Amino acid sequence: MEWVYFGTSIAILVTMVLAVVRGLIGPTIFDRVLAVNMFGTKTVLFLAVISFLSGRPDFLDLALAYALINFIGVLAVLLFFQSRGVRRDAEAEREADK
Amino acid sequence: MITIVFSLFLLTMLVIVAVGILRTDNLFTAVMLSGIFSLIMAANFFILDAADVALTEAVIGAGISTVLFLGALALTAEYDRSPPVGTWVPLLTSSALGGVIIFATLQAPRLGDPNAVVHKHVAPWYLDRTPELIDVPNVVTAVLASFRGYDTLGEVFVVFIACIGVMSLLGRVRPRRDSIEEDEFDKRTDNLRHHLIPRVVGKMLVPFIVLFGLYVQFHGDFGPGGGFQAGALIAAGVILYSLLEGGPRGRELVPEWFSSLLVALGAFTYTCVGVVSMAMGGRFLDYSVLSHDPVHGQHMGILIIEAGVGMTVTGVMITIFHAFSRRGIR
Amino acid sequence: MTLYDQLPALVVVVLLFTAPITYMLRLHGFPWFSAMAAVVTSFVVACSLAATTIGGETIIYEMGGWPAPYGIVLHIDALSALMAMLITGASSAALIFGAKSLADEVGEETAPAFFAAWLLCTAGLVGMVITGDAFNIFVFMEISSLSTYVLISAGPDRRALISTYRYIVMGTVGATFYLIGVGFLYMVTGTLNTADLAERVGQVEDIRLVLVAAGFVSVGLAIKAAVFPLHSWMPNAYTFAPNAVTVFIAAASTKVSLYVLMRVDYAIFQNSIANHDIQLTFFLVPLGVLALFAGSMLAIYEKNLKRLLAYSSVAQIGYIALGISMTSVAGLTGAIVHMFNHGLIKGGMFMAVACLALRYRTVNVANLAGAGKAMPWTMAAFVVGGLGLIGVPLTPGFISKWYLVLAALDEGWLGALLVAIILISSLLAVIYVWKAIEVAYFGEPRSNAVPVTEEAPLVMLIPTWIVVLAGIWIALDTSVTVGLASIAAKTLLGVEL
Amino acid sequence: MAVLGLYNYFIFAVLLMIGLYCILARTNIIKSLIGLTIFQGAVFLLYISTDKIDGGTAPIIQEGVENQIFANPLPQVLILTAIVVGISTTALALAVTVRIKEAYGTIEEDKIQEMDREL
Repeated sequence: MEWVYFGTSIAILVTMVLAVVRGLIGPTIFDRVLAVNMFGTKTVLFLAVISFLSGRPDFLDLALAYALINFIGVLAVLLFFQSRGVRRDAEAEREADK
Repeated sequence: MITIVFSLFLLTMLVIVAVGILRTDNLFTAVMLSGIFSLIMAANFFILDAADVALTEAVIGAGISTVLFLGALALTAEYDRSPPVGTWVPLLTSSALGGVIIFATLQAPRLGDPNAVVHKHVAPWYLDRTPELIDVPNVVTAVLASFRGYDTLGEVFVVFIACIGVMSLLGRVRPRRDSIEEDEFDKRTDNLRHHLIPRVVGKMLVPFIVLFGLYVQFHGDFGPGGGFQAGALIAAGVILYSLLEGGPRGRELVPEWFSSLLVALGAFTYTCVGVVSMAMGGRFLDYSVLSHDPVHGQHMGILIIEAGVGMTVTGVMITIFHAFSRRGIR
Repeated sequence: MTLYDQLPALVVVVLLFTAPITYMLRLHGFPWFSAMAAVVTSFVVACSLAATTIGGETIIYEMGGWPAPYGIVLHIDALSALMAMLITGASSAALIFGAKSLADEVGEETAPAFFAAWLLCTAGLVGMVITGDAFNIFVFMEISSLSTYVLISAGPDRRALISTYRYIVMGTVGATFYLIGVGFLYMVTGTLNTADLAERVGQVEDIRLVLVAAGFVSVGLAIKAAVFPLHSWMPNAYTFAPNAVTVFIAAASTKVSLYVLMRVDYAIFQNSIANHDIQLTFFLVPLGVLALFAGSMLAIYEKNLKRLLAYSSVAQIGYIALGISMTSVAGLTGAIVHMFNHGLIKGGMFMAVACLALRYRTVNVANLAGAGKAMPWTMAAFVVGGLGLIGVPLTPGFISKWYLVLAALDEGWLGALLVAIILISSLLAVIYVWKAIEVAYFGEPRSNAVPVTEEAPLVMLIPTWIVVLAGIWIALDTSVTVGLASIAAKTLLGVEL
Repeated sequence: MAVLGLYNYFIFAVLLMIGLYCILARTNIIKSLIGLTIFQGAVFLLYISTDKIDGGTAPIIQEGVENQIFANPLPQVLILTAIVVGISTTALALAVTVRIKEAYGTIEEDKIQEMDREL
């Protein structure tokens, strides 16, 4: 059974690398946001698999915490962009008024 | 062996991400990447058998810290416009530093070496004696709350002072914002009320996050967790509510006087436990004297001080978040 | 357990206990009062600890009842008691002195936060000197530095903010360096208790990690202590902080880092690393000498009186570093006495400057013309302090320099050179002190300057003079300071008492 | 294998270098602060690397399981403290940054230095 977990975790690690690559090269901000989100999800999975691999499935609640935090992070980013978008619109309007 | 393979993967990623942070001039990207940095770090802590630290790093490093950085970015600037300064001195300093460390650690014990000195001296004592002296399964909690409870007291005061500092720096609202237009502008931008899906899903999650926080608080003796992680999680629940419904509503849910009272009260509770144990004839923070049975006394002491820690951290994180969000948008 | 047994913990606990109360109770005038009461109580406790330890006794207090090295212990000997006295004394004097000026600068609304930060700053510094645990030093170092940032950022000028930011970055780097050093030490010894560390470091076979650990700890603490090339955060932080805060941190804060440097280097590394004294000499003597000259020169060319005194502190820290580097009883005694005496001198001088700032609304040297006539008592205090900086006989500065010179004379030709350097830098001190005095007494007031005719209020003048007179008393009766210092020096060097 | 066992320390050194370089070379305040968090994060890695023991597991005692090897709890406790200290410093520094932006209109240190020189 162990090698299944091991293989799975390696596969997850590879997807983590892919997420990092996307986060690094961008090019748009949305790529990066999605990369962070995906990376968070993969970390949750990785933790879950590792806790089975190490024989201590009681650590699953850690993964739960990660999932919750990840969600909040993404919402914070959304809010940031919303306010930035409105701010830019307002600035454009102000420019146009002048 | 497995640990080493995973470590190789994660640590290499860590360095790549760090270089990415260094190279980008978009501060938003840097903050996003530092979120990834924290997550990798946390996963790495987890495979190094540090479950409590992994939980803390994820909640504080990837969660709270990202939110704070974003809050600060919204109030300052989005791009790093540093000129290409002469990079010789920093480059030399940091390479010298790295060189010295690599030179020094060539003789260090390898990862996981059971004969390393760190595993021989103090640590076995903690592992052997905790069941008998304190009787909680989580040795990290035992060391944190009792054997090195004085450190933890200091740590509570560190977050306390950070909260005080942020409040005295950002507490007073900037006087410049008097136009109704700007208020209107704030109302449109500081919440996600118009986005149905995040709003519904998010609001459903809030009670669960708080509940989970309470679980982490009181389960800290048995599994990974404790006051710090719980405090940060509960605060994260409140922060989520404020993100969805906007700052003013968030401050209605947890008023500012309440959160700052929580901060002081938590630190006060912790110190009081110490003072009471002094009054009852023990040393400062000696919980054994709190009850007739020393082990029972330890349990009681740990429960109370962890509650104090949880209160302070919850209060601090909420207060700091509100201080940033209330500062408004230029 | 009697109250007497609990004294070692109480010196910190009183402060920690009062801080949240100060922050919670928002009554008019209460924050200052409760802070003052707590700090003075702590000072009294520190004095009684000093009285206990002056015979060479060491008090060990086990926090939480857990024995070392498993729990954290407080380790109080003559040196830590002396430092605790200096810190709490400086803190109480600055608080009482600053009652009026702080009310002006801080304001009612932020007062609870400010005074809670003040209490925690004192608690952090005291905690650092009395603890016997290497990691606990880090925790209390962070308490004191975070609260110092808060105190400095309360300054009225916007430059206070950028100075705070620079201090945060430097301070955090310094603290992290210290943490790395402790981490390496932990890797090779498996313990964090300083006494246990000292013993176990000697048994380490491969010395490389220990050496690097010593380097990290020393550099980190040198940043915190503003030892010469790493001092850049300090002058502006002192200049733009509220005046009473400057009095406190100038008197106490950098000294504590020097104390830890001394403690760690002597207690842990000196007995275990071969030739450690030579390494220490090579590390600190050049820095000390450079600090003497650079600090004095910068002070001579400085126009802002507060920054002038800050640069002078850089130079004076050079003296202390020289004393530490000599690894002899006389040198260490000189260094410890100078820490204490310089704290008194600088505290008194910054108090006088705060009085001037209250009336003149500026601390530019050129604008202080006529201060000698308008504010005779304040300027007299400043002059006495200045004489102390120079090291004129009958002032506290003379005592410590005397011991430093004595120590240097034991060191052969290098020592003779050091004596010459000490003398030259004292002459430089004459120049920068004279610069201020000349303007104040003989300068013609500028035509556009605000005429000042009033002396500083008594609530400020009396604490200033108490500090100045305490300095004179310590110069005349050296039994307490030199007595404690020489016991401390002997303990550090492991010499029989 | 011996070198791989030291890999953690090398990464620690590299991260420390990157962090310090970021602090010293960038004049943008927020960028420097991110550098500071990397710098501190590196130290967390150093400490946690010392707690690992071969065949060990997290130091939480399970009922009914005998002869388990546990990782060293002490570095974990220390780093829990250090993480909280780190976020406190960061929060305070960010608050100062916001005030700097309001007072100076920029968060580039070199520009701020110029503005102060003009006074």
